[in-house]
Amino acid sequence: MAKQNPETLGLMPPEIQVIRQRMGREPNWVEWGIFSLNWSEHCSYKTSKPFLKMLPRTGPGVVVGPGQNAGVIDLGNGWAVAFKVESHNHPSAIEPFHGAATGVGGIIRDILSMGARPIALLDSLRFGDPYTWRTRWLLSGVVSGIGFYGNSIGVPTVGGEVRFGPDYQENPLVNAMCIGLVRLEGLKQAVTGKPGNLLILAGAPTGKDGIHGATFASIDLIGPEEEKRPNVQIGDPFYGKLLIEATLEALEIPGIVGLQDLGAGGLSTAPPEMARRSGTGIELDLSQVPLRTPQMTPYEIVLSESQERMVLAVQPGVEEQVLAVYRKWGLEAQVIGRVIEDPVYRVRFGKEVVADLPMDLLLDGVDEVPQGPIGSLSTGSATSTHTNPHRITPQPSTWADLLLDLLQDPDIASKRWVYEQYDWSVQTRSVVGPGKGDGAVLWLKGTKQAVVATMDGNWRWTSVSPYEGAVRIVLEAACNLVAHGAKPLGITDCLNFANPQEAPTLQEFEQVIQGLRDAALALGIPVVSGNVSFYNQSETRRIPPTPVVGMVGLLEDLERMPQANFAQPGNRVYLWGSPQADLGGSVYQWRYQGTLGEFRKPITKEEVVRILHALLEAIHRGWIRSAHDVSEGGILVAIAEMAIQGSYGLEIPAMDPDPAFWLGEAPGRWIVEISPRDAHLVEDFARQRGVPLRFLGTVQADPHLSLSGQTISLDRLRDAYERTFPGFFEGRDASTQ
Amino acid sequence: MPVYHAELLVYLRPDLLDPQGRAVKHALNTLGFHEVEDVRMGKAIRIRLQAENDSQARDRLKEMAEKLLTNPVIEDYRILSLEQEP
Amino acid sequence: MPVYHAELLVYLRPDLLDPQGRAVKHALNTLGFHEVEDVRMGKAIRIRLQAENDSQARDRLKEMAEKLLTNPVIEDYRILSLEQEP
Amino acid sequence: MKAAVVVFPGTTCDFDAYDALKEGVGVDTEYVFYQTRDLSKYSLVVLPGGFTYGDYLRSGAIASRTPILDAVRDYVEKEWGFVVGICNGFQILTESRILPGALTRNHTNAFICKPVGLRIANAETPFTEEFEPGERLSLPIAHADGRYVADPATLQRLHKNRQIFLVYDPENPNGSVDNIAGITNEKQNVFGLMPHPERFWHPWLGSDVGIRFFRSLVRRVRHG
Ligand SMILES: Nc1ncnc2c1ncn2[C@@H]1O[C@H](COP(=O)(O)OP(=O)(O)O)[C@@H](O)[C@H]1O
Ligand SMILES: [Mg+2]
Repeated sequence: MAKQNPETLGLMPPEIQVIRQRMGREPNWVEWGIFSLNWSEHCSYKTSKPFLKMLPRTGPGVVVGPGQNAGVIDLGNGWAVAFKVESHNHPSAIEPFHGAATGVGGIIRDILSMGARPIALLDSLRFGDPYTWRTRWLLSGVVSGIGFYGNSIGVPTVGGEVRFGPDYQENPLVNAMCIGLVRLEGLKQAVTGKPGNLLILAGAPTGKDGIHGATFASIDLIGPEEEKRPNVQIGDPFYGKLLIEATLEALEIPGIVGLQDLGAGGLSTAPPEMARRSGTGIELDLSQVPLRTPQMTPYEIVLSESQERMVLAVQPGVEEQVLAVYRKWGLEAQVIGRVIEDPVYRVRFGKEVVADLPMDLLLDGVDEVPQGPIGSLSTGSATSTHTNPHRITPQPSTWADLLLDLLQDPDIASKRWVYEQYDWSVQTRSVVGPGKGDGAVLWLKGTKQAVVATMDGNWRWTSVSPYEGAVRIVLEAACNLVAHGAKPLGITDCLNFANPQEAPTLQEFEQVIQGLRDAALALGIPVVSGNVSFYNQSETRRIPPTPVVGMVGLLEDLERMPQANFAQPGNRVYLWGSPQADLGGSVYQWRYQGTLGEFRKPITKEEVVRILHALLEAIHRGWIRSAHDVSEGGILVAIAEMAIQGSYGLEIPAMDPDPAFWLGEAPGRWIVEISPRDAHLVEDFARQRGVPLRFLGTVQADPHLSLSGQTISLDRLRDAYERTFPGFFEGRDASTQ
Repeated sequence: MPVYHAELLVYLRPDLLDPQGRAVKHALNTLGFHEVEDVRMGKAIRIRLQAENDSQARDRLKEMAEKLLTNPVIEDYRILSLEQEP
Repeated sequence: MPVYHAELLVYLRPDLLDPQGRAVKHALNTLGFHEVEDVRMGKAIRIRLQAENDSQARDRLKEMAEKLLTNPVIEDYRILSLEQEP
Repeated sequence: MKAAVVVFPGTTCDFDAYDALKEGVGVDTEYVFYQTRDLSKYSLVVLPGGFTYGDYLRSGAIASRTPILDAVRDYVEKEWGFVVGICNGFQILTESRILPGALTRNHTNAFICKPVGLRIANAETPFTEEFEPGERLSLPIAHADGRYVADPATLQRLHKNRQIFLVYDPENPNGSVDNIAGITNEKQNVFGLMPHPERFWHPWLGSDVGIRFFRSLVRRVRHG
């Protein structure tokens, strides 16, 4: 073989130098390949690790914190909830259907690796200009890909978000979150246990799929797509489903020590990670790996990213039993290696040793490579867009027209076109599914309890201020859970950023982490899992800092859950929380001014948390008939959504003419509905707790909104709200950009 | 303008996993068709279009294939037939 | 035993609505391919199988089509090609 | 009585059918793996929804060619009890010709998941006895291939024998001919429907109207 340059695998010259030095010899090509994956940003978190350490990771309920395949939090009833988010941005940009589908498959297997049964998916999506052909292609491909995988595998997609911003044109974001349930005693981790244990590879046979996928996720999307041809993988949700059932059945066998899914990097990364947690070595024999494509080289086998595979570490003696379960389900399973004392990752093909690497160098050596200070990084040439190319002028002049127009904004408009393509009701837990409330409410069968989950991000906020925006996003997610009466338990975060080798990006990254940290600390909840996606940038454009927060909470009593829509005529409707909000970073500002603006002042986290806890208590006392978090589009849109979801109208007698009151955005505000009978009690309670409470209007049987005397029928509002997404795909010629 | 009838075939690239083909092959084998060694599933697309002549029709079909009908990242295609309507 | 490569095409019967074809036609038209008048989407199936000879291979393919590969209530099929591996 | 919920590779609604029968209706229920050849001990066999074999080739096609379908055919012929196919189960029953017609791609060309309006078109079948004639109800659908089609002669027979027991009303979400959502065979011991009654088995899930279908069958089994 001609001498090849390891730089072609994505390794940096200083990294290559450290490897050569520490190895004391020239690694062979298989070894370079294994290094390149383990040391890729995607697998090693080499750039982000020092920052991620700032996040609060522990707390009373935390059973498993970051560092495992998913975080796990105790629900207090013998069950625990496992959850994590993952990005599949780069593959989805070139093949939206399969890119998104395999992303869903990957995050489901992360949850499965904890021994948990996956019970729900959420998806957070970002696209560029919705009026272009490319965005339609991406949007429809991504949504059908997520639906294809999630629906087929029988895990409901119960919520999520879709937002548009000019800088996502070349770099769409596809973040998927999965939630699983596990009995505390059935919890598993990705460990190898003692030397002598055996490693089983189970699932689909290995093919030449996605070799170097992780490296691909760690570079900019620049240049002709032709070069990316080999890197897309095709997933098979049918095998994914078999893998869930077979694995959960196999885990009943005593003697299974640990397991891990094969994700980015395949066999080159998963077994060493398991060994690290147990302080052991590993010896694999690639000749035992079941192949889909005959005659694969050792290099290809060890680097393959074929989907729907797991590695299990088992005590000797139980392997036949485990293999039998997988085979019963029609899957491949084979003992491919064993746990050894020697701290090395040794890979054989039959008798021949094809790689022999010291575990500590492989896993942690990358941390020894000097990373220059932020100041030494390039400033980069790609920029972000801060003006809206689709600004609407002039702004509609009446409240009624303004509301009808705002409801059509792609970020506010109904996402029905998306979520009706997802099976959100399978597994019969979805008390509140997509489109109905602020979060998804998932019944814990056999109890009155529910797990409530949401995903939130807001690129406008983080563009105005990465730190302050991140704070607000975390609080916003908590407010969504509280609207359903759920107490927030924990966070998973997906950090989508541009190129970290450019100073502005790394600075934003640091500020966002600080914001996430401060907000999580204020709420008193941990960040138990997460994912980082860098290099979301093209030659000219970089995405805005886009942290996406997944949050999970517990609702104690489903019977006390407030509705999401107005419940009864005659009830009084209030704003619960501060009347002050920001036009800076709001949809209103972006849509009609075409700019992002500024925040007036930082949010007082402690105050939001206090108001939030007071609302939880009011819900617990049974006072709140319906509740909805005020988010994009402000109070005006929140009220309209509560009316549209049901069949009752609302009369607001006199409207404060200040647009900031009706259209401003800030977390810590809800619309709540209270029966006249409880009104005094609640007003007193709010006063005692220092919760600002402002009366807005009265629910009426007549299906109209009445705004300072102007009335609009709910049907007209619904029509405006529902029209936007179907409109993307109807006729209107799009530029083919 | 003359009317043409065309037929295009689109398959996943041969090195990529074809989950459908895999499932169909297994099913055929279990149904007793043990002689089946491999199955690949693709799309057949019949298109009726107007064009000035044969070569224009072919050019447009190629354009369609590249812009919409296939994703070259994962798929290969071929124009199986192109005939003018009598 | 000789190895054969066969290709089958399966389409919905012409009297049945083909929503996929309709969607593709609509997309082609909006993309500027106004000359497209109709699109029908079908399945292309490539099968590699062993057989004594041409006619046995053909018989077995027919059997496969009838037993599994097509649903005669809604579909028609044709064997596009059958060739012995050189 | 005992009910069976059949599990194929790729079945996804087995747990829901089980919960609906066991918790919702209170019937002794067991999962049955698709390799089973004998169903005689069950009074009710449910083929639940899902994506058997990935729904590759055609929805339900590969599952309908597995040996358990011979057992189902035998069970139906000997009238040992009732068979209910829901969603993918319905597709398996038409693919295996146990029920007539076929289920093809929704006219919207998309997967659709939402509750839809329905009307009981025949309240005299063992599956619908708990309903009033013409009663309206809502059940979730979740499918991409739910558009029922059949040739004119078959349709005529279905109407004449009142085999159409459930229709979409007012909106037809998938383009099914004559708004057909559910049909039975001539002997009225096999039922196929695209909507998911088992998903509406508890008020917290939106409604518990779904269990009335199963209760109808249970009453028939218990009281003849
Ligand atoms: N990509 C998606 N997948 C599933 N559900 C979605 C998606 N996007 C939006 N939804 C659902 O649509 C509803 C409205 O979305 P959104 O306006 O983002 O909610 P919120 O105001 O709570 O942020 C929510 O119930 C949400 O879960
Ligand atoms: Mg909203």
